[in-house]
Amino acid sequence: MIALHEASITVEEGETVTVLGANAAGKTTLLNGISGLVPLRHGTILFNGESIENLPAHERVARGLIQVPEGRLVFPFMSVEDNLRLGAFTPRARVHLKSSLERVYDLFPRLPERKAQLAGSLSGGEQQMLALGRGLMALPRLLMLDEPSLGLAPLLVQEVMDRVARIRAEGVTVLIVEQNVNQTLKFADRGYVLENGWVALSGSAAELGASDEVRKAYLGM
Amino acid sequence: MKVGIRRVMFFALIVAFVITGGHLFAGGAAEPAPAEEVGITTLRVGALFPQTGGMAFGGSNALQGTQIAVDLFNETNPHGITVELFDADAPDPATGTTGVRQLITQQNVDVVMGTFSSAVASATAPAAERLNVLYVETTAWAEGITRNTSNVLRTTISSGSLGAAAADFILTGLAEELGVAEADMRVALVFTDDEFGTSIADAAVGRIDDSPARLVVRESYPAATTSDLSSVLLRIQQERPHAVIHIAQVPDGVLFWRQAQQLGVDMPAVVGVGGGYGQEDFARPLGTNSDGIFNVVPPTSGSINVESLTPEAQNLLSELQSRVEARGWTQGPYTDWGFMGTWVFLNEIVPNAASTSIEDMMAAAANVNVDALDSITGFGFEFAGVDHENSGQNLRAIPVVQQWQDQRLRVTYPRDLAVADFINVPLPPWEERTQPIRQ
Amino acid sequence: MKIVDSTPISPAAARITAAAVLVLLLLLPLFIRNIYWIDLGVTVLIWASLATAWNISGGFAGGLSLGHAAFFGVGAYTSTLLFLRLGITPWIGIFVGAVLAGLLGALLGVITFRLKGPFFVLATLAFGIVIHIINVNWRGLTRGAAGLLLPFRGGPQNMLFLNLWAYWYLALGLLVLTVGISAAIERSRLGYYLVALREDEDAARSLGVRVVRSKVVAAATSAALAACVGSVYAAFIQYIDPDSTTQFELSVQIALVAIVGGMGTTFGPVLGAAIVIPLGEILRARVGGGAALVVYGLLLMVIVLAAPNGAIAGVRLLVLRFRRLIQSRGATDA
Amino acid sequence: MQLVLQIIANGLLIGGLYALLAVGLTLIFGVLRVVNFAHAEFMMLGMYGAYWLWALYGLDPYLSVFLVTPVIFLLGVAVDRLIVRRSIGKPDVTVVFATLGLSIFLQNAALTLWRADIRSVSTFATGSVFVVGGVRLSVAMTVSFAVALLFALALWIFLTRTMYGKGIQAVAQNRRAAALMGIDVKRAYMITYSVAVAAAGAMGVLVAPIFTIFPRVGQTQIVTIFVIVVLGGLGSVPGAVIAALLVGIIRSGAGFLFGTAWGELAYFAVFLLVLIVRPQGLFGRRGAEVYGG
Amino acid sequence: MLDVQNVTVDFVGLRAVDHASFTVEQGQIVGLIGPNGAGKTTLFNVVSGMIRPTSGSVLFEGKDLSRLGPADRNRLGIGRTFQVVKPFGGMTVLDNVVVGALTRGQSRSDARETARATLDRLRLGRFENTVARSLPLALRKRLEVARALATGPKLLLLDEIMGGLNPTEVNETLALIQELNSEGLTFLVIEHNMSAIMRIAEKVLVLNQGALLTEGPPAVITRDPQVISVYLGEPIEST
Repeated sequence: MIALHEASITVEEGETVTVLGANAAGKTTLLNGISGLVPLRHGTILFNGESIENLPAHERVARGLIQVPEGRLVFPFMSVEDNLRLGAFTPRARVHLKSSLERVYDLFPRLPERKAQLAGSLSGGEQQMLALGRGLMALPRLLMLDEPSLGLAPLLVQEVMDRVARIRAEGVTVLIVEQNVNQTLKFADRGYVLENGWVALSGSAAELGASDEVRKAYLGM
Repeated sequence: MKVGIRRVMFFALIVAFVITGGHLFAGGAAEPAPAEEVGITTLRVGALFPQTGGMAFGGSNALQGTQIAVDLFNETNPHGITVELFDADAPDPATGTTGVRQLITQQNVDVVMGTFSSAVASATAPAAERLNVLYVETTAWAEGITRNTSNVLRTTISSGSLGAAAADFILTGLAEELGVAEADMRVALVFTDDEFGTSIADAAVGRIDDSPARLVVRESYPAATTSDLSSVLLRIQQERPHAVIHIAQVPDGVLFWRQAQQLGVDMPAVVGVGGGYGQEDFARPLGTNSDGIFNVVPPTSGSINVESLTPEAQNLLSELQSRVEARGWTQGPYTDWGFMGTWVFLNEIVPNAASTSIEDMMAAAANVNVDALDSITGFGFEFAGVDHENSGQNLRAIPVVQQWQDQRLRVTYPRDLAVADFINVPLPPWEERTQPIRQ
Repeated sequence: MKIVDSTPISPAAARITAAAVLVLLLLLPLFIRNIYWIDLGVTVLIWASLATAWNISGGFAGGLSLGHAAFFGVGAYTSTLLFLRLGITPWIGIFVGAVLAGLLGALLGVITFRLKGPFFVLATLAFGIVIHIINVNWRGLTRGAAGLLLPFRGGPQNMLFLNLWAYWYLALGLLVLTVGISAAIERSRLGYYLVALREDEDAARSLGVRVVRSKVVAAATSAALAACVGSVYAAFIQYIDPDSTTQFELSVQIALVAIVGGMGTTFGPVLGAAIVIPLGEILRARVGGGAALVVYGLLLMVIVLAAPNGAIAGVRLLVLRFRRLIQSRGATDA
Repeated sequence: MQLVLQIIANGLLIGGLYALLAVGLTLIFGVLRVVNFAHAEFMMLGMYGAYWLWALYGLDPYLSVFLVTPVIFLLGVAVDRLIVRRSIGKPDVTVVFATLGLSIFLQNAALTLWRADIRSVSTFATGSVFVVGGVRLSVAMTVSFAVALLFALALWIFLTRTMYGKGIQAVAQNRRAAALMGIDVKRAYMITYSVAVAAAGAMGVLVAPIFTIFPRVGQTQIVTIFVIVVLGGLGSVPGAVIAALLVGIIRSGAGFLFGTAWGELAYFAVFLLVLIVRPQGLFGRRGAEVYGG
Repeated sequence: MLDVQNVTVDFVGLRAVDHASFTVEQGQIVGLIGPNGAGKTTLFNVVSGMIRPTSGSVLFEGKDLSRLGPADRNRLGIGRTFQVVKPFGGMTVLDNVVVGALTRGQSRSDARETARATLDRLRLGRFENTVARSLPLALRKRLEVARALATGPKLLLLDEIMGGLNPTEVNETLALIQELNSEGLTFLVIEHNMSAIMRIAEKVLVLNQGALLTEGPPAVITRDPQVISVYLGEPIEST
């Protein structure tokens, strides 16, 4: 479904794939490269068989390639609901705006309580929920999550991970970058280990979790 | 190695200092060689006018007048004197100063003529003074140019006399026409805060303060950045002056009138002083509403009754006009003043001067006596002596009062120079006017 | 992720180059006879000093001032008025002007130190305009638009010379002073603090950098030096008026010169003056005032968009290339 | 009392003119984080557009506004592509001086092309006046005033009620996140910039019959507009409108009380004071002043 | 050493810190935890002087700090890092650290020496001439620590320096903190990584909605039902 040559990665429909790696290994750059926020020096990205590496970011979004960025990046001076509506900005998503909104409110029951509140006044955890919800509003064919648990209290980390697992269970294809390796490997299907922009290792989640190399380098054991 | 380089550099610096120090002392001041000959056979004239920048249009007109005067002088040449003309650009004081130095030290000119811009002249006339060279000002009006220097002959009017003339006119001719006693006159003064506006305003204020009349509004504003004069107009509306002196450029002049009409501010008489009020661009948008607005300026060939000039002066004027036309230029007031000032200087002063030194030139200037009717501009020439506070000023450069009548400026005062009678005194109130201010 | 290394040009090389240029400038009078070139040269030196002064607060501290003409004007007017009214020689007046402008700069520093980016720019712009309005309207003091004429009295003891070369040396001395101070600041504790504050104020504070003090010292120094240049300018032109001293356009040009040369570096502003002033002069002479400014505007856009580090960055690059070339030669020789 | 009302009316009318410029300037800052120093130059171009169409074809400015505005819009598109877009996100020096350079360029291009001659335009409205309760209102100024307020209102509705408007707000609040919503950020920049300068151009056409036209006419306005947008809070559209009306009244009142020159000084002093005490402006969001680039 | 007394911070319409009082003793490593938005970073800003509290006071080594700004507090010995890193982007890594050393009154050459030593210690030595902006995030975080260390602090406030680090990197960081602590440096550490905090902290402060919920040794805190319900979600097993 997706390919990034040199750091070649494939995600099949319905899968949950995680990318591990030390800091500066290039994980965020990888996601931004796929989203079109940073230009690729070379290489190709195939999305549903279509080569998209020359498309601008917004057209990749229109094709259902959605990223929930690191640091959440909600629109602070807009209401929660407006944030969600903007998630469905593309015409493809806009026609389903109403049902998407219901689905998101259903998945994150704290959001409807605060729909008129400015997003900037939400706590970090709520903002992360909002960012996830906003991502879902776009009807992703591939949902890329960049460090969804970063900077969150343990309680919230569990909640977020729980929601990610539910999103996955609904059949959304997920590509997740997360330092919380233990938790991520619990629900991912497969994983890649990135080192200096190269794929150093890949395999099923179970294989990676059992790999001594991975345990030593990333699990602190 | 490092130490070596440092030592070499240090040594080089010392050497450089010594050499240049010696050069400086040996060189001394660059005094121009004094003219030894008695009587002048060739005269090198530097012409310093703004030819680029915002003042290029008027500056070029003045320069063209000077050029034509020099050409004409060389062609007729009754005194066996050849004049060579060198010109330099003076868009601002700093560049003008460079220009003066260059003209004097590189082109070795004997006299510098200029300058159209008062700000530039304020810097360039003293620069010439420092190099001991005569400066003939044909077109800039600032009071300080003659007051602060000893090397300036000004053939044209000074701003002080403009302001004084405006006030005099209001206190005498206008008061009489309005039927108001001088002591009861209420005058408003509105002016731009530039050199032009302030120097004229100062003179007007001085004159009004010396009279029994009252100055009821005194407001200045920046000409370049004003987009709203309504507060000034409301002040005028409140104080109900008999006459308003407005010293303006074109944009603010037009704005003033448009807003006066909009606010319904009635003014019995408005007297502009030079600048914007004297230009067609001012009167055109006002249409018939300009009828009756006064303007105080030095007269030009365009505003006086040419028929009354002597035949020689009339010939001179047609010569000027045909040459302007032949070269595809346009004749404006500054062409006249530039031309006539140069012409009088070359014909009446240069032949009678023993040398090109400031003293000899000034001495020759003291004997000049040109009647108004002998001049294409309608004012004569007689220069204030060295003891006068405005030494070198043309005392006969006296402004006239013009009035807009049918989109034309006509001299209406003093009465003996007038080509037309007053109209619209007092100006009709806005309620009685039918035409909005437009073209 | 590209990791960028910065290889500095050695200070020794820079010092030697500067000294060589200085020797050249000192000897220049031996070769030039045309007054026009001397005038232009003095003008370039004056602008170089002015841009260097601006650069201390604008470049090092990152406060893009569009109000520096105010300080230049304060310097020009102070020394001139002291001379005209009290007969005090500009040699003393220049220091009085510097102190006054320094205080004014410090005041501006105190009230604007919190502002960033466009807000700082607009505040300095407004400050410059306020000074200009006062200059134009306080006619009792400044004579407004009529301007002030420095009568030629006394000569050298009053900073008034007949020989233009004297102004050359005066301006050169001033340039050595401003560049010297600028270089000293750049290499000093304060220089580090200013750059740190420019890059991130909160972080700098948390490391013990005193914001107000550093910024105010920089602003005051910058203003005082600009005022010194103003005094020298007044002595050189011997006539000052609001348009030629405190106008907004002047403030823009001061910044422009520094930016074209390379702001935030010691020699950038000097290089900028050597480029911009003659260029402006050529353009004005060749294509006329309006068209010259058209090119000027274009130049400004192109420089800040394509080479925001200014001409000095290009020079740096050349030097580094050249050195690499020499090194590789040396390597093959060996 | 009559006088006070007249002063307020004058201030409001002139404030309305400022508002049309200020709204655009503040919008450009809010979305692009660029202070458009060249903003008033587009007004100047609009004025010349009105002049030439009137002088050459006798077209009334109230008609030519429909021709000139789209042209200025296209010019805005070009300027955005060539200059503004390239300066976004760059250091302060680029952001500030790129448009300052543009301003110098446009002003002097106009000077070179059309000379410093002062021109003026007339319409049926020139010089016509309504009188409402003894207060005199210029028809031309009232028209521009109404257009300015309608424009500001329309813009406000667009920004807060439509999806695309919210998209532009999203760009203003976070460029990266907006791109991830599928918003074409570059297009949003282009539209914002072009609409804003087109509004300035339209204002130029509308005030052509009121003011005289010359190359530096933009300069007579720009600093006032800066004062307004900072006062209103850079980036805040309603703030800009309110501040414009306020500044209009302050100027007209201070001018009457202290004289034009010192009144001018007074309001610059107020401006400095606001910057120092409340840099986010009267209606701006706190923290905006430290966004910088 | 650090004595926070009854500090309250009000933002517009929001009480960020609510009458918080606690102390940090010389030589301690104290953890500061709490849900997002509990006011931890605000409290750091109060201690380091970036913001003034609405009421309450902060004492450092018995000295009331309320009249001092961040620079002066740093000069007294309070160093800090920022949750959102703030490197001097255009400066080299070395110069970043030199700034820290200079404010301690060292000469420029001494400051460079100090800076080099500090960089080596944090294994940033090979990035000396790198422009700080181009460093990856984890190294920028380390640079922040280096910079703060170069000012020779007595108390170091660390704000989520382990966020985004993988477990191995976390281990390295913990080792460094312990090493510095053994040399006498006192720490106040904001961290969400509870297992990390538990391994180094002597005492943990729990902040919730601006108020101090409880404090105590990590082993106790992690079993505190209140802490579990607002923050942890489930007890943390010590490893």
